[in-house]
Amino acid sequence: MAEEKEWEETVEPKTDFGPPHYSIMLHPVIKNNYGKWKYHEVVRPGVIKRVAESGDVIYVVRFGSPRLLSIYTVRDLCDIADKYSDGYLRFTSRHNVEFFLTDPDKIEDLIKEVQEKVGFPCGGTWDATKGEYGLTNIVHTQGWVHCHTPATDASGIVKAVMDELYEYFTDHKLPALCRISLACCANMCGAVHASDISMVGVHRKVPKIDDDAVRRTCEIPSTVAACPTGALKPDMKRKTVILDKDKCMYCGNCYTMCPGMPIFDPENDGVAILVGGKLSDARYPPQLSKVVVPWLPNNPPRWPEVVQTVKKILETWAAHAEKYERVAEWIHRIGWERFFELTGLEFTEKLIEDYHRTPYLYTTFRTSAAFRW
Amino acid sequence: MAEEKEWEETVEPKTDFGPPHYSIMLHPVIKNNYGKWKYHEVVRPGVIKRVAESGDVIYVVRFGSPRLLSIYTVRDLCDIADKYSDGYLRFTSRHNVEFFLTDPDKIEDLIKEVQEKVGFPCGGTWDATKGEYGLTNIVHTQGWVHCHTPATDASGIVKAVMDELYEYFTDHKLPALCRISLACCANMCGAVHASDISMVGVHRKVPKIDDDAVRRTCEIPSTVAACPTGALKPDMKRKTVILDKDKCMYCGNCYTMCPGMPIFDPENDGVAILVGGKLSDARYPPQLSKVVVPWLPNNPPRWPEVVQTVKKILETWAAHAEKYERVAEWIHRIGWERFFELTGLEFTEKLIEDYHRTPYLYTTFRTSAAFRW
Amino acid sequence: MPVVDGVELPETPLLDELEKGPWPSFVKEIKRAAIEQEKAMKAGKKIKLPGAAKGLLKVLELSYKEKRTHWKHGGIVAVYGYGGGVIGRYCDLEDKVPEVWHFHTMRINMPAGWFYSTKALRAICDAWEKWGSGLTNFHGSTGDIILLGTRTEHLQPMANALAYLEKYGSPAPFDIGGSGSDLRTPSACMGPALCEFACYDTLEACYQFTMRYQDELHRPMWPYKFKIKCAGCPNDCVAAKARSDFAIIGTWKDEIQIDQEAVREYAKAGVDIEKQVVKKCPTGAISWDGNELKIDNKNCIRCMHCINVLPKALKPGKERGATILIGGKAPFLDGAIIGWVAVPFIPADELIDKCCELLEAIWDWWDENGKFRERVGELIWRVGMQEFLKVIGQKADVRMVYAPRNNPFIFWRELQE
Amino acid sequence: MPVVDGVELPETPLLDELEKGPWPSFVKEIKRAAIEQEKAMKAGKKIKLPGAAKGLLKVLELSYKEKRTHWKHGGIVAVYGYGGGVIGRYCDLEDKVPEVWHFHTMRINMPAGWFYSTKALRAICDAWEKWGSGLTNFHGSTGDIILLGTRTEHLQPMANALAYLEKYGSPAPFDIGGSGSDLRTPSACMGPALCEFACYDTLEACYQFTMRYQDELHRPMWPYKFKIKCAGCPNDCVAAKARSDFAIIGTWKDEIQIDQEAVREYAKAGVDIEKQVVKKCPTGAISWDGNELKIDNKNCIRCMHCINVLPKALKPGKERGATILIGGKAPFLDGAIIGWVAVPFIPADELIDKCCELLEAIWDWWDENGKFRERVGELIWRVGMQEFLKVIGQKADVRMVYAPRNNPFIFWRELQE
Ligand code: SRM
Ligand code: SRM
Ligand code: SRM
Ligand code: SRM
Ligand code: SF4
Ligand code: SF4
Ligand code: SF4
Ligand code: SF4
Ligand code: SF4
Ligand code: SF4
Ligand code: SF4
Ligand code: SF4
Repeated sequence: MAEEKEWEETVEPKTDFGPPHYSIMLHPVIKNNYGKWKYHEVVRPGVIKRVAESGDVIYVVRFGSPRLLSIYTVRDLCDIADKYSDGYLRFTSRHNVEFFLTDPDKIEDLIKEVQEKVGFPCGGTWDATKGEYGLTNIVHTQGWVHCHTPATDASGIVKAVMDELYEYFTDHKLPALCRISLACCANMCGAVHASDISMVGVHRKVPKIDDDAVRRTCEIPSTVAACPTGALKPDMKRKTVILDKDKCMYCGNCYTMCPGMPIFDPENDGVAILVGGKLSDARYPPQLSKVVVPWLPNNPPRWPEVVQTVKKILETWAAHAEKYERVAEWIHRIGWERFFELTGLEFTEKLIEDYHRTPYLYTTFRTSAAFRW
Repeated sequence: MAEEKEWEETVEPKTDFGPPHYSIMLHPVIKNNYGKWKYHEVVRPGVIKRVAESGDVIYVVRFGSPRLLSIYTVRDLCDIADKYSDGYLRFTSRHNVEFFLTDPDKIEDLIKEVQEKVGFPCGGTWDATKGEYGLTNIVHTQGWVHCHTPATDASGIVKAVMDELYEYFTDHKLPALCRISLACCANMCGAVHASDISMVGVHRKVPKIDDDAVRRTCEIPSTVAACPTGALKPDMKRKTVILDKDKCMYCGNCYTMCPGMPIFDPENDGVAILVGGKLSDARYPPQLSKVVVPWLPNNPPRWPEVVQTVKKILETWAAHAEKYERVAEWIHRIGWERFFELTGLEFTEKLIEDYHRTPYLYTTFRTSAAFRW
Repeated sequence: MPVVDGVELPETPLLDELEKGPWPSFVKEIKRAAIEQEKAMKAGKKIKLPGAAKGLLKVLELSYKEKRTHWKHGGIVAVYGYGGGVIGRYCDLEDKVPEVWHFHTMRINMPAGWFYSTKALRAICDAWEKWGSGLTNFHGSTGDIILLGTRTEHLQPMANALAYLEKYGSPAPFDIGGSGSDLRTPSACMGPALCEFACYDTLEACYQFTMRYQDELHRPMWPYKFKIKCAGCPNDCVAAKARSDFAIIGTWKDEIQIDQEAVREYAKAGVDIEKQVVKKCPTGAISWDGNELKIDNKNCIRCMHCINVLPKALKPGKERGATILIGGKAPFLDGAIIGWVAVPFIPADELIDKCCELLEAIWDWWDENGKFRERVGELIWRVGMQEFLKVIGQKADVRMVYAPRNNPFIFWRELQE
Repeated sequence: MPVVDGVELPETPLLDELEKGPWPSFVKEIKRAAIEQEKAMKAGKKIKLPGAAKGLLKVLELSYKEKRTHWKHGGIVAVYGYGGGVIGRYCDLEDKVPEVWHFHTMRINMPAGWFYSTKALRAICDAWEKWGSGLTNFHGSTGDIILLGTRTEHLQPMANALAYLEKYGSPAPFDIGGSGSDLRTPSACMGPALCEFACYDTLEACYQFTMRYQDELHRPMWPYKFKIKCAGCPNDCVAAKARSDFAIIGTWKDEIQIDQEAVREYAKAGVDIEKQVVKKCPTGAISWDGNELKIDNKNCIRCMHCINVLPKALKPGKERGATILIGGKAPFLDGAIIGWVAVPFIPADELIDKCCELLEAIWDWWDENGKFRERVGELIWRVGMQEFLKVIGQKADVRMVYAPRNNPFIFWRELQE
């Protein structure tokens, strides 16, 4: 490989020139009507008609994507965009792909061609006017594909869950917006801390301290400082750290600082389920997600326990919520007592806040005798 | 005085026999219908008719009291109770006095006689059926009458406020329950931390450390440990403590532990006003009070700034609240933006939570762009 | 110097302002004690501190002028056999106002519900006329009778007088209340004595706790204070939720009892059922068709509102008992706390015994694990509800929380080697 | 060994399960890269890492079997002139799967709003086919294009290729994104490009911040990471509130614009205005008499709900701008935070400059006062909003809080000597 000197290696490095200006990436109709859109209408699941003040119309057609794409699939998408979308496309903030059509008659062809060529389903939209909602893509993270701290995989669970919830993506069957997210460890890359339903990889065993490795590879003060619960103490004599098992909550923060104390544990790692987060201001203020299942086992390749729990929650909510009532709002109306009853999930002591650093510690405690039986 | 040996000094001390059993303190009608009350009806402000399952009826007549009573006034109350109430009376959890009448025709005489003899007004009740509420007594504390840490007086402000709000006590003019409380320092003896309107004595200057006195009278470790913000450090060499002015929030906790560091300061001590606390479960969950005025001056004998602020809040609320809507519920409906606008109080940076130990720290911050202009 | 009834009073121009106005005046009370006690003494009564109330007037007037307190730390003063119940207090104006150089208060355990026969009250007054300032609080905000101001040497005689108060005509003796790091005087709303809403016997419960825990009440032995308050229903007329470490809030589990005829009567009498009741139900559990009131009891959270408005027509259910809230307190050190649910429901007939079991388990644990000046609620925050539930032998219940935790930083201590 | 198109693939029985089912499969993507890259190489294309995707299949299958990751800490790897943008990654199976012993990712700054011409995309693909694994994420959850897996020695050539991407046919070059303790790649909702709700130009704002702060983006220099996200309205389609330290949320100050005729059309078309709009307004600010929709704008909190349901009839007001929320982040160390209001309103035409002023003031202060790994929100908690407001030169506004504080433990530092 090394024999040929290629220009990429020889050019003058150039820095800090920044990303391309978005304007050169816009479909001409979008560019012409930039900032002058009048309204939109949902034509069918996956297809949004956007009408500009000028009278121009563009059809945005959305497809689900696995996010992890080979460049060959990206090229396929480009071919399709060249054919239908005048050479432009975009990705959404939730990893879906969108094409822009000026001719509504081509929509069905596009959908068929995408399905055939790359197998991406059309959908992931919602229609607020009707109060009918589709499920969109799951925001997720690296997992075993690339990260060093995961307690579970990301793409695999997402695939298994979306297979099971497929019909909700391609159709508008839900009463309100519902965002599902996944993060493979408590670092929570993504929005699991504020999603309607979240899956989070969790460790459950203290890190195994390899004193030699600690000595070799770790800066002890910053490792100790990284522990949120003060479970670590420096052992300056032995040049390593000492761990207080009772204080550790297995976050893996120390491992990020110090490779000498790996935290993964195949049998005890797993997935926690959270619900009731939301971010829009619509109707009800933004909310953080709340843990409703402290742990489910890692059961690759299809994580049936996780999939079934997510499905159960989604479908229970869908069956009982009013129009526009997101998971948080629904629970607010029916009460957490009823949530656990209806979903059949068990409320245990693990679900009671006891992380001392969180400013929510006590605000989750019920300061009244008012509750349902 | 010492010449005569009186029995109280010579008797065998007797301990741990406890209070009298309540049953011997009950009016016979109350005793007979104990646990068998059917319903009550508010006859007029201050007078509640209670009907038992047996058909027995008792009229409970309530009077406002200054709480600080001379035994001579207590004897007067006993005389009245002997005359009207078969030798029984009670005090309420908010320091009012109640007499028990079986004959409704004597109510007016009783009211007149109490007014003449001890000057206590009849009132302090409310009528939930009609949704018409009287203001009751102010729960308060010792102040300059007896305590060593007050930042203000208690009885004096209470008297001044109740003089001004007198008509609300004797009549049912308010839309909902409203509890006013006062505590003379941040120890908050009483319920100011959960009252509709509260007054709290606050210091605003760091304690003055008298090193000699500290050495003489204080245990340094417990003084240092008492400081909630870590503003104190032991100075072991000089056997005293060192104070970090930037960390101190003038709570006086250290002074309680250590008389060597008095905190009072005539010009800077004063009164903070809190609103929106509540304890009943009725309609809306219990709430802690929130600070809306960080400081008003101590202006004895009648604290006009405090009195007028409390009155303004009460009357603004009364003018705008719906039936049953307590201060917290009213603000919940109209928003804090409107509360400050309507009351004319100023929102300043002092009202934003920054006490690091409170689990509410961040939950008071507005995590959305949703607010009123 | 103004002279009233032959008694010279100090000049108190500032305090005099507080004799004006319609609300009863505490200044009048202090003056009255000053005057009457001196008169009584002159009339030959045995009075130990005829100048105390007068001294208080002087000190207080100075406080009003200088805008500061003149009271100092009390140190430890007590009566025989007790570690608490007296708040020692000294004046920093020893030379100027020697009458109140000592000015200790005594906390006297009131009868549950603050019910009195005049015989009992008069007896207390007679004893305090003799041994104290003649000034009182009916009551302190924990609930005690507060006897305001006496000297160290009169504490024991006064305690003795109270212990044998029958000799003064009281139907029963009175005992000292709590102070310091001990169980504080438990208190209760009037409950079944007068109120149709009471879901358990608040007075009896309060009495029982007080009697069973006399030792804990009288001898400070813990990391900090501990308070018990008994409210007969969720209206919480004794402010238990915010003011007691252990709040017992009456409630029920089954269906609200409805007398439909009485509802219709209320409606006829002018109550707007739709607006005043239906619309105000926090969970929308009520409906009213002009004839019948229906309650969806599965959805009712027992907030009491509808019952409060229609006391003749609605009643708590028949399966009664109480919810225990733990941890209520004022702001030091970790901020004010309204107590939270520790036990969602205890049936009324098991309540007192079960509470005693809980209390004893909690005290043992707190005593062993609590830091100096750490209230039990703060200890629970520090170590977590998982630990506390083990202590009280309760299973977790969703009714303990408004919402589950929002982070997955969960302890799995049972899995560690 | 299965052979596809002449390419040998490893046995991956577990992963193969994830090729089944209707949702597009990431396993298929990895296999496709493995196959196509090898094919391309065989066809004579210059491909540096033909075995990388295959290697990933092996490692991943092992992870699925053993239920653990096989990736190790990356150490610091970078490209010339940059301190971030590359996540170093090594495999702990060096001997078994040398193809992915190095498997670093590159974060590439996407165009604002994730809009692309196919020319640009193809150029990226061509470069990555040559210098990397052929695997990508469109996009990472911060918003970057993620190029998934290459060796240290190919990082610089790939960066060079992106810097001169016009040579591959792109209309513009692509630059590296953020990682480490620096400004992270700012992102924006599609905003005015497609959405009628946008209250300011999210794409331009995002672009401007990115360009003005290239140094901050490319050279880690702070206590920890810092994220900026631009949402055009309170719907927050870019999850800015929870995922950025500095969230710019479009909003308006005046009255919602109403087209009454369009409301009536919606009603005719079957929208239940009462149920879907009026009843769902969180402040009860809307009324509808079957003909006219009235909004009490004093009471409106701009939650967007009514506008969302009736996009043709309702529009944000004309006085547009944005609210700045500060401090949003994931749970380490002090718990997850949704950002809170730092500046209630900045008019749209002053927005970019004003934000830059704010950002610079905040960074200076945070850089000086922040602890190692302390996000800006945590620093503000630690020192208090009083201090922070001074830094950003803002007056306190009730819109910054849901409620005032509940304790009077207020700092009066200005009064101390
Ligand atoms: C007398 C009384 C106020 C009154 O005028 O009614 C009172 C007076 C004092 N309280 Fe209190 N507290 C009184 C009820 C309360 C209450 C209310 C209650 O019990 O329902 C509270 C709030 C509830 C609670 O316990 O948290 C209360 C919370 C405090 C605190 C703060 C405790 C905390 O955890 O935050 C202190 C500070 C301390 O303990 O050092 C305190 C300390 C004090 C001291 C002992 C001051 C001190 O630090 O030495 C006061 C002695 C005053 C004096 O000179 O007599 N007092 N104190 C109340 C007791 C009378 C009685 O026995 O009936
Ligand atoms: C006498 C007293 C109990 C005692 O043992 O001493 C009492 C007595 C009654 N309360 Fe109370 N409450 C008493 C203190 C309280 C307190 C405690 C406090 O103020 O410190 C509360 C909690 C306050 C809070 O939430 O902050 C309290 C919250 C209520 C409520 C709830 C009202 C609400 O809308 O939140 C009711 C129900 C109602 O009447 O609407 C209630 C109802 C009642 C009823 C109607 C109960 C009944 O059926 O008899 C009683 C007569 C009320 C009246 O005056 O018209 N009582 N009540 C207390 C009177 C104090 C006084 O002199 O004014
Ligand atoms: C790649 C990406 C996940 C993904 O698959 O999309 C990612 C991956 C990592 N994140 Fe993240 N984070 C990614 C977006 C996020 C987000 C979401 C966002 O930016 O919108 C968050 C939550 C928001 C926030 O910043 O708080 C996030 C919160 C974290 C945290 C926790 C920070 C905290 O304050 O709580 C860490 C831990 C750390 O910094 O040590 C973290 C650390 C990491 C590291 C660097 C692991 C580590 O400790 O070394 C991961 C490298 C994985 C790998 O092998 O490539 N990552 N990380 C995302 C970046 C892609 C991109 O540039 O577009
Ligand atoms: C394309 C996208 C923006 C982008 O720049 O990529 C987008 C586009 C639209 N959003 Fe969004 N939202 C997008 C992510 C989000 C997010 C962020 C997220 O999910 O991470 C949120 C916040 C979620 C949350 O609160 O947790 C979000 C909350 C909303 C809402 C609020 C709904 C609610 O009831 O809470 C609306 C309003 C509505 O439609 O009801 C909304 C409305 C819309 C509208 C109708 C705006 C418009 O007028 O065009 C767009 C089309 C929606 C549709 O599919 O029918 N969009 N939207 C994002 C689509 C992601 C996807 O592929 O599915
Ligand atoms: S969530 Fe954790 S394991 Fe997953 S990519 Fe982020 S840091 Fe890595
Ligand atoms: S895993 Fe987390 S809690 Fe445990 S020692 Fe490491 S940093 Fe501390
Ligand atoms: S509130 Fe403070 S000053 Fe007042 S009595 Fe209680 S401890 Fe003393
Ligand atoms: S007054 Fe309070 S904050 Fe200040 S030093 Fe004393 S205990 Fe600490
Ligand atoms: S708390 Fe309930 S039972 Fe007790 S007095 Fe109040 S209303 Fe009656
Ligand atoms: S008690 Fe409260 S929650 Fe229950 S039905 Fe009555 S008003 Fe509704
Ligand atoms: S945040 Fe608002 S402006 Fe941006 S895409 Fe979503 S709805 Fe449109
Ligand atoms: S934007 Fe929200 S708050 Fe304002 S009127 Fe519409 S629904 Fe109501």
